[in-house]
Amino acid sequence: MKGSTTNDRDTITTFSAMATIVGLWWIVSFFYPPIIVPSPVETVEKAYQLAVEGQLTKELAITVQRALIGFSFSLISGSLLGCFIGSYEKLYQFFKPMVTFLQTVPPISWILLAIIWMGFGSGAPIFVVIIATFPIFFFNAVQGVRHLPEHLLEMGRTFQVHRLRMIKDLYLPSLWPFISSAITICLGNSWKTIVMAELLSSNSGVGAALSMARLQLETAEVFAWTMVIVLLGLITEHVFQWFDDRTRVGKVRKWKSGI
Amino acid sequence: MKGSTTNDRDTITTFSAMATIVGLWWIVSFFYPPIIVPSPVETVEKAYQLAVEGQLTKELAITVQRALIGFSFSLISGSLLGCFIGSYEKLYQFFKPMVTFLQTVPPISWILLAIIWMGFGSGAPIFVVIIATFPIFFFNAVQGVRHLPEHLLEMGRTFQVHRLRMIKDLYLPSLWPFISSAITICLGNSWKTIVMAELLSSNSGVGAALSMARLQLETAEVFAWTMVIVLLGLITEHVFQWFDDRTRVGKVRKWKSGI
Amino acid sequence: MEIRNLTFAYGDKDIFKDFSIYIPEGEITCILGSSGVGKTTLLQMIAGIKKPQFGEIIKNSNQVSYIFQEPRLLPWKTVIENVEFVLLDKMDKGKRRVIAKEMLERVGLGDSLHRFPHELSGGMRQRVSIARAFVIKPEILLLDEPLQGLDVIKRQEIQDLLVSLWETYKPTVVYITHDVEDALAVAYQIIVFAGQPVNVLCHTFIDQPIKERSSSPTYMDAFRTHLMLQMKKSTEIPFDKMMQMKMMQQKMKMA
Amino acid sequence: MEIRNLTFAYGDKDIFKDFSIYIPEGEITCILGSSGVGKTTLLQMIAGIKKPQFGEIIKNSNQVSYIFQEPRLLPWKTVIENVEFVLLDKMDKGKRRVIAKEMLERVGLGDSLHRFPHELSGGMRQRVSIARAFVIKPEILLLDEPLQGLDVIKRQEIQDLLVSLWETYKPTVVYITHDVEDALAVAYQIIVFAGQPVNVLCHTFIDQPIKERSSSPTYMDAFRTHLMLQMKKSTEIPFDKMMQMKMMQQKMKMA
Amino acid sequence: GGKSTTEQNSEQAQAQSEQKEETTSAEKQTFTFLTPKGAPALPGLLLAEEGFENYQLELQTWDQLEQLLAHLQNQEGDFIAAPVNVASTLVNKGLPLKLINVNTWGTIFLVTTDDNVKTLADLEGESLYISHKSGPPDVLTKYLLEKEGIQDKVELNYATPPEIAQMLIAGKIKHAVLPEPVLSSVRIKLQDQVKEVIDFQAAWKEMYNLDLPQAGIVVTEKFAKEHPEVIEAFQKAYGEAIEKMYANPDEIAKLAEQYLDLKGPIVKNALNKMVIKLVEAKDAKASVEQYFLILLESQPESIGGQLPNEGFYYK
Ligand SMILES: Nc1ncnc2c1ncn2[C@@H]1O[C@H](COP(=O)(O)OP(=O)(O)OP(=O)(O)O)[C@@H](O)[C@H]1O
Ligand SMILES: Nc1ncnc2c1ncn2[C@@H]1O[C@H](COP(=O)(O)OP(=O)(O)OP(=O)(O)O)[C@@H](O)[C@H]1O
Ligand SMILES: [Mg+2]
Ligand SMILES: [Mg+2]
Repeated sequence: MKGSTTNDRDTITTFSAMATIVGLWWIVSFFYPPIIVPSPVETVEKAYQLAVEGQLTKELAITVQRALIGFSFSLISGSLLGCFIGSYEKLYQFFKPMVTFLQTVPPISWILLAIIWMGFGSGAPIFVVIIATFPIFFFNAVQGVRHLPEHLLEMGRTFQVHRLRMIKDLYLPSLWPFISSAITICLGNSWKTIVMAELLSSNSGVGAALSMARLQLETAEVFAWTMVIVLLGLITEHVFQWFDDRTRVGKVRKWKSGI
Repeated sequence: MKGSTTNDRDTITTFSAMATIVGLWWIVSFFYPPIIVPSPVETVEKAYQLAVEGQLTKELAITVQRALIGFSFSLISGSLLGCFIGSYEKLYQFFKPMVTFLQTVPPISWILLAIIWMGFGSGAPIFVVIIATFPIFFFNAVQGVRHLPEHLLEMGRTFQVHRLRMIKDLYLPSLWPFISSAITICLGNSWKTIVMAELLSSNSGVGAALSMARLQLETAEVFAWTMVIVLLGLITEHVFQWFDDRTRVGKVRKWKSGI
Repeated sequence: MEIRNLTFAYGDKDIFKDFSIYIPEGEITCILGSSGVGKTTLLQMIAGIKKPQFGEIIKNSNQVSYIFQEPRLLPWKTVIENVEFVLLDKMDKGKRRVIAKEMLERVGLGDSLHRFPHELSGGMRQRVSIARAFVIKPEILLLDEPLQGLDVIKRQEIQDLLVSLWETYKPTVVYITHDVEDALAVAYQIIVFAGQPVNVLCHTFIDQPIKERSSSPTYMDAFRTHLMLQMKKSTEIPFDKMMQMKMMQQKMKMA
Repeated sequence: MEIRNLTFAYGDKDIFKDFSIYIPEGEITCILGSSGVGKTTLLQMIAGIKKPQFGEIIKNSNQVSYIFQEPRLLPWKTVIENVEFVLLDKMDKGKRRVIAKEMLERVGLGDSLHRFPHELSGGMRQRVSIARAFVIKPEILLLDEPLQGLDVIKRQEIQDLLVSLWETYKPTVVYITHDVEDALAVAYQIIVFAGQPVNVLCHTFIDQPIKERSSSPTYMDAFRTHLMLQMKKSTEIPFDKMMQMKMMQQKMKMA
Repeated sequence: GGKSTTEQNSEQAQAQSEQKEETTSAEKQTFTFLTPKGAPALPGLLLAEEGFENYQLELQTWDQLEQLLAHLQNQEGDFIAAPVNVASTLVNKGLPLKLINVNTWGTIFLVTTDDNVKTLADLEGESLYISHKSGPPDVLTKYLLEKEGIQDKVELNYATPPEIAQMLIAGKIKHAVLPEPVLSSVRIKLQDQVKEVIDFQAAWKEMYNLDLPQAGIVVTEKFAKEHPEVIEAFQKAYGEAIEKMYANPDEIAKLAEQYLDLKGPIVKNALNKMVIKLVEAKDAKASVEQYFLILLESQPESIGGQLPNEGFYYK
């Protein structure tokens, strides 16, 4: 009953937050020439122009597709491996340095290998997104596994509850806060990383467009692409949050009271 | 009593993990010419040479200092703000889009502003590290606050336990798994980000050296610097893990059994 | 302590509606009532954990000690640290330790001071919770089924401990229990709750001093039978009947 | 069910050492003993949650149902879903719901089917745990203080429910309680634990059928007095004396 | 290895100037020279070393466009070396700059490691790797391919210069368009294996009888107004420095290694391949405009959408 009102209020808050960001940007833009900080209006105009020319949707579609492939792959493999490896201390001790390794090698160093292995298509950017998000899913899943509610697991095992049911009703809800936190972080990370990877290694996508605009000192266009990516980030984050709040664990946030 | 043996075994596992990484690298290096993938031996030789010439320690000191400043700032401000803002749903709704914004804007777009505001010294790389790690601390702290054990807080409040004591003995241990997870992620991230930021915005530090080596196609040197950064990442991660295991919450991992 | 016109509801489920009782200061008041009637809710309102939607609770002190229905121990602290946790910061460290240790010994945990909650049995955890509540000398002592999970002998010991503490500094005790015997052993006043919203089904004063009760079994037997009957009623009386009773009571008061 | 030469220690604290008892199948066995003696540990070993370091537990079935000392409910599931959780996946959905609902009504939670655990009172949570354990028809039923937090009337109802379930399909019941009355009401065999490592302090068989017990109070009184005495002993006997007793028992067995 | 920081460069420059001060004991006015770590920086090294006339020069480097912008915004840099198309873009974006000279000519080459490829026409059906999509190398390559009539028959790929160079050396790719000095490192590694198919400078000369301008030096309008004498002195000294540089490539290679962290052999090799000569803006105008016209035609954004106005060329 009250749901919709609360939701409306949330939307208002979010919009006022975005208004604040735009306001700050506007103020900053007064102090710099457009080639350094274009104003929001110039940026939106440029974005509109890109949209009308069709470039916006074209590059965006490519980038979104790549990011989602990389993100989904990391989500699934990172979480699963994290859960599995995190349950065996020895295995974890063995794999932890490897994942830290993935995380610490600068993307620049991965790009070349990615290009050689996968060419100039979508391979390299997807690969870099995976490298950037996989460790986050992995480590969060490990933390989740380590904080599984042992007393509930014992209960389920004693009652010989079927394995699948255990996973669905016990493991997943317990892991969810950790996975959900990783998703929030990685959604943001994916967009950022894909742009950087495309910028360095690809001929298409938002990153490549951004790189071109940058080389041509089209700062307004750089900002327009950035704005597109930020909006994408905010929207996906919001959609996910909406979904998260609707999960059982999200709804029963009170379960934290540890009963 | 058993402590030291377990520790020894852990060290062995870690070393075997690193051996595996080096082994894989060696195998890969057989399939590619040194300009693309130099062998571990060539890389170590190069690193040794850099060390002898003194460049290694010099650049490394600069980079480590910058990374630590940025990391510590994010750790403190991100965790504190996350805890504070996460406790007020409205505030959180307002600030969430802003932090997501920080997280989604590609670093390239920050660099320009950072250079303008802070010049070519250490300012810009530190700024970028903060931008990259702050949101992770923030969101993990928010998750932590949302999963505080309400029943224990009620207990403490009823007994009118002093505020500082509550923070030390109740809030911190409950938040620790979340903060600790963020630290693990951000330690890795900091090293990677600082290198990228230096590569784009600075004339000193490991990133700048790496960029120079890359432009001159000194792949062995690129790998040597990368190796240095990776080692740094592994070592700091390990040290932190050691510390984490020695905290109360780490020791009493069984508290997860939710008593 | 006075509870006046209290109203409290979870969602649209009224637990208390215009509810008033008087709890004499410095005495032990026992609350009986069927499961889910609202006893814990009342205690939490007295402690300030839950806020009533209407009405007020007039306390002469805010120094509260509480044995919760669950042990609520800090999992990352040892037994003795859990007890020390509630001791004032002003007290110096050594003294804190001595006092905590002494109380733990009195509840029979002298040999488990440095173990963690997950290494304890259920009854031991409950006793840590008891020690924690007793170690401070509060003016209001709230006990939510303090003796659950304890064996007969331990129950007796803890009860004796409670009585001796009460005798030394006379706190206001509100004691929830399911066991009529426990209530009879220590209560000055016994209140039986029933219905939804809560009604006071019966309100009994026992004028016998605590020490003499065990030596006058027949006298106590009268109370026992009475209470058992009330308890039985409490689970059987449907809601509308309850309302009728309330009306009658009020009429009687008027008269 | 036979427990043979069981050895179990937490760290260097021996709980069981070369411990053997026999638990008759299809009967109700009650275990009494002071807090922290090792009752829950034994139950968890029977359930397979803890592994003995030595010795074996010979069970004729692995179909186990357990009322834990804490309710252990899934916080993100409603009352009825918590009960359904343990029902076989093979059972179709509609049937599962009907059965779960019926059992919840029998423990008096018919009006709280769709509430979450954090919306329940302590006693209500305990009853969900009871319903969950009773809803499957296991061959081994392990009860760790199932009646804690329940009022006299509810206690009686749940006890009646237990007896009626037991009479219909005769599971092997191991029932931990602190209340001698509870034990006397339903047990076929009462075992009193004491000491560390655990010793069987007394082993009493009650041959009176359950139904007839309430009508023969004097007969039961004898058991009651005996048990109370044993319980008293259990907390008083120091360890070395315990060992002497064990020796003597063994000698007597030999003879 | 070697030292590479700007701070150090400036420190060293300052240290040098301090030394000078001791000897001449006269207060010398210092100007900064902002340059990428490429061809224009090399003569600058000599000037920083010795000063010019009565002035002292301090060298600062940029390698990302953002750094250049930041410098410009903060009004750091009196003399600024930049690719001519970047200079044009800056002017067209409203930053009042004046081109005082063009000093780097023809740094772009199309190279191959395939013996069968002798001319552009042989590239039919092959894939060609180009650095900087939509930048001058891309535009010029497309322009030539179009002239040859095979623009649809060659597959074009883009990546950053180091990646292309690495893959070329590793034999992963065969044909590439690369600028100097990156190309020199390829030449050194591969020696004879790498052959020039097109020297864009030569091709340009053939087509238009003009040189192919690449980079030059700009100053702000304000600076041009206030310090004409300094500009004049700088032009002269810079031209002489170029001559000294060619006369003594070993010394310049050493300085580059020391202050710019460039590899000596690469610098020497690049010196041979790049045409470095100082042409004052007014004389270079024809070449520059021809170049801009080509860029304008196929990629107007690369010069900021239009030809720079007359005032762009310093007189
Ligand atoms: N995980 C553990 N680690 C170490 N010691 C433990 C652990 N669990 C239980 N103990 C110890 O083992 C002993 C037996 O515990 P157990 O839970 O079996 O007691 P119990 O008989 O069920 O007592 P209660 O009636 O209080 O529930 C206790 O003294 C307890 O301190
Ligand atoms: N957070 C909550 N949300 C909704 N309903 C609640 C909540 N907490 C308790 N209730 C309901 O309020 C009623 C009273 O609960 P309370 O815990 O006060 O009972 P109680 O008298 O202490 O029972 P018990 O003896 O079983 O502990 C119960 O019917 C319970 O279902
Ligand atoms: Mg209660
Ligand atoms: Mg127990």
